[in-house]
Amino acid sequence: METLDQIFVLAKHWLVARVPEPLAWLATILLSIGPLITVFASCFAITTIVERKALGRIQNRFGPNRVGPFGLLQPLADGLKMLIKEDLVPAQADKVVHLLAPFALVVPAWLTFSVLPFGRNMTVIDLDAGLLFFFAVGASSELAVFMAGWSSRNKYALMGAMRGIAQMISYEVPLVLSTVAVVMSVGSLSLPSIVEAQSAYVFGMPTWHVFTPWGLSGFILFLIAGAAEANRAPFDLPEAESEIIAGYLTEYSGFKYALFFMGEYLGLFAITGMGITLFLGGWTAPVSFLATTPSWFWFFAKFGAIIALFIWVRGTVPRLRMDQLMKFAWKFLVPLTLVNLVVAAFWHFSGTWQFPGAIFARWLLGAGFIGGAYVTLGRALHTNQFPPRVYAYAE
Amino acid sequence: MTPLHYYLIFAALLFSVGLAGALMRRNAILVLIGIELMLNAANLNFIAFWRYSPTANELVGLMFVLFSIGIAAAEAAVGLAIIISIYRHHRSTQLQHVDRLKG
Amino acid sequence: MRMLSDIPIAFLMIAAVTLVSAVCAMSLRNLVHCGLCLVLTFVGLAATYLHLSAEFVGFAQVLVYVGAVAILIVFTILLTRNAEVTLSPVSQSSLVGLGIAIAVCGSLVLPLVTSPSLRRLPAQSLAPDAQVQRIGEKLMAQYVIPLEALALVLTAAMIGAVVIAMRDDPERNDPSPSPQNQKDTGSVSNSPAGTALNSSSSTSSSQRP
Amino acid sequence: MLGTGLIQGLMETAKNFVGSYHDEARLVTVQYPEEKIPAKENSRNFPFLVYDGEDPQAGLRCVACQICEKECPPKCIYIVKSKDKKPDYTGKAQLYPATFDIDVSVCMSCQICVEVCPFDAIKMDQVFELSTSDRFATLLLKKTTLAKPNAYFHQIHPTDAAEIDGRLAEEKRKAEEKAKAAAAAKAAAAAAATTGTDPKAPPVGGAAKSPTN
Repeated sequence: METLDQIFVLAKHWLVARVPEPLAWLATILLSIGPLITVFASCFAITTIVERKALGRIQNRFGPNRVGPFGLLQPLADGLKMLIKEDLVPAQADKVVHLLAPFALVVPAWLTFSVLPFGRNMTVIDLDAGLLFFFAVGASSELAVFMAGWSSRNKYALMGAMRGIAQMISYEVPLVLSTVAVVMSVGSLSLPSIVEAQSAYVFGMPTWHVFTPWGLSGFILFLIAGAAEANRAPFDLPEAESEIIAGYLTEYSGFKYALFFMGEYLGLFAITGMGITLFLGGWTAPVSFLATTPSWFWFFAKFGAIIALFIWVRGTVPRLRMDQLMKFAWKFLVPLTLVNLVVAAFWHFSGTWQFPGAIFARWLLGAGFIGGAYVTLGRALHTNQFPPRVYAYAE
Repeated sequence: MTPLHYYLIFAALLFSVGLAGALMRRNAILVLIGIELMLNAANLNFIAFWRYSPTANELVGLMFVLFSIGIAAAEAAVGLAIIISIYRHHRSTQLQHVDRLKG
Repeated sequence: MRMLSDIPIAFLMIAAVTLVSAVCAMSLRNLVHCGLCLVLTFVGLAATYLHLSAEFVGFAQVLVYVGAVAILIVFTILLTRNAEVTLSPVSQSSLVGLGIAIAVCGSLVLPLVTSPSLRRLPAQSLAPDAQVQRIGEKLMAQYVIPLEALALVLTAAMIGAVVIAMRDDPERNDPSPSPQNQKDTGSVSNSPAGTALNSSSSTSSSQRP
Repeated sequence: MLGTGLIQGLMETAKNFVGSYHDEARLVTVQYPEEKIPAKENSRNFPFLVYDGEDPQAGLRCVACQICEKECPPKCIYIVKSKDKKPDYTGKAQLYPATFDIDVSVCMSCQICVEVCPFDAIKMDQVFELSTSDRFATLLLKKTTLAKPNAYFHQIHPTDAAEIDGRLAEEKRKAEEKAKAAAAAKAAAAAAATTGTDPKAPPVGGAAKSPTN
């Protein structure tokens, strides 16, 4: 079983041994980047088709089933179409910045994958400050959005870029704060050590962070803020078709549009990967007797589950208006993540309670505190709504 | 290992580019960009000296740079806010226009 | 002659890229291009920090500067309608500035190159372990007072920036339009996004002659 | 409380998603080229000419009266009368169109030609798959392609077809009756001429009740 778990690591070492000595360092780099790019590019292709079929099924229709059996070759067709389509650049556009914008979005998106632990010692770069690297690289996507919006010299593009940046900045705060709770309880920024901290089993049950009160709410907050960061589902206002054509993507077509499209999905994959590593125990198996099964399998199983959740939410929740978006971030998510931090601190320091019902007492207190904050903040979110409408002439 | 004075020369050059920009350009935002460059050049010096100092484990230089980055961010935010309010009042960010008005 | 592997290629490349983009940030005509070159400079500096094995500072630099300060600068460029204003050529008085800058540069670089002391300093071969754990402990133990002071400064700066840049709504607080607003011919619309909107649409250069 | 609405929504879409797999009734899509929805009876696309009997050209009901050509708003019908005549369903010799073209790219299927046609010769068809590769040639439907049997007419517009057939049959019967009466009157007159050979003898009341005009 051990070899199956380490199959990729052994394969890589075997291949690197084949390469003549002076080029060995190049081989190791390529052999870790190559599979990463192929795996996540195919994940991108699979997710596009799975998403369209699932959304179809949610809306009582089939979803693409023309290209290939059951429509499985649809991503190939989309990719080909994107390559063949004419790449229009508006005359007034700032050519250089217009060209650089998609690469400024895709390159950081790829960089964020280099830190995620996909399996037991299957992390491309085991950075000591891995989490900080993830957010540092993630923060540069706002710049790419601005470059795209401003350089296409189009009012809708600029409006979309402004909205996109405002949304990304205001949702980055809860995203980072919800991870601070994990860093506080684990005590390290390095992602493999965070996964290590969650790999113990207490009579069969894994000690994932999601099974603690602050972990559960932190995970939900992380996914919500992550969805907003990746312009997904209810927060896809910046490139909402019905609102402002395609926001900052208005003046892009052909390959550059495909790059943007891929950049967004890669952002979503990065957020999902980070959510799994921080809260769902990375590559650890859900039950103790399954611990011998390959670790990377569990990473991608959880990965599929969370992507399904994102697709499910996308099929259900209508798009948020700009002011609702901002109010939700600053008046609800940020205070709730701060409360979450407090509960994480309480959980950490109450770890030494020894009396019999300690675990339930801690759980009760933690969950009660977060639940109370959730309800009051939720109610506060809706108090200054519009006054109840009075119909003068209604009987 | 690259000797220390390579970094110092690089920081000095960066500092003088920032200083030249701040002195030569008329636009308030460019002056602020120049100041940012000077600040970063100073940070680079700190890290270079920290890296080559015998007592590197004290992390003194590193700490200084962390605080300096924090302060620089605050300074940039306030500086840009001032520029916006100057613009709103004087309708232009050209520095020579600003000092002529008594406002 | 110095051996090929002795010349620090990586460092020279990073330094070259950073310096070129710094000069561009200072000299380009289109202000938004200046902002983007500034971002490249920040990334180059972060690469230098990584080269100096100060990982934490390198990532903090990218997060703070590329993630936040650059966006602030670019937003300010848009809000003050400088997006498509082509800047004036170098005037006479600024050559004096250049002179001063060159003098300062000379005064910095000359002692560096000539002073014998630097060459004697033995290069610290092994990288000091700037573990995040140790940085955290030091921040919380030895530098806790500066940390709290920094927190206060950041909060004050945030509130200050908002207060300075906040637009005082003439309709809301004092119904009588203040003199400053009457003088305005094209009254700038309220929301910053609106201003940015006008900036991209208004082709006129800055209203001053 | 905040979030309960979201949960209900998620449950609803989950029910849809799971339901779509086990009972097919939920899925409303018709896979167009393979399955087709039967056209509604009153749906119409472009006109076609109805003919009775087997021979499309001989049985054409159209008598080239050109009313539809004049009435057609976008002027997409083009008729050239024939020189000779052919008997129509009542046996009366009528003209027939030598050429009868409808430019389908111009026709807006407004059905005015059907309303004004006194002979129920032109009806609206339900065929909509008329896309062609070239722009002009095949979009001008000739008389040969336009002519379709009455049986087809029954198939697509059953009620109209039945009502029209009833009317035509009834007219045909009346016409035959009139023809029979005329033939009988002619036979009686011929008989009277052969018996008395006196030109003045008025026809005896025994003639059939021939209509006055």
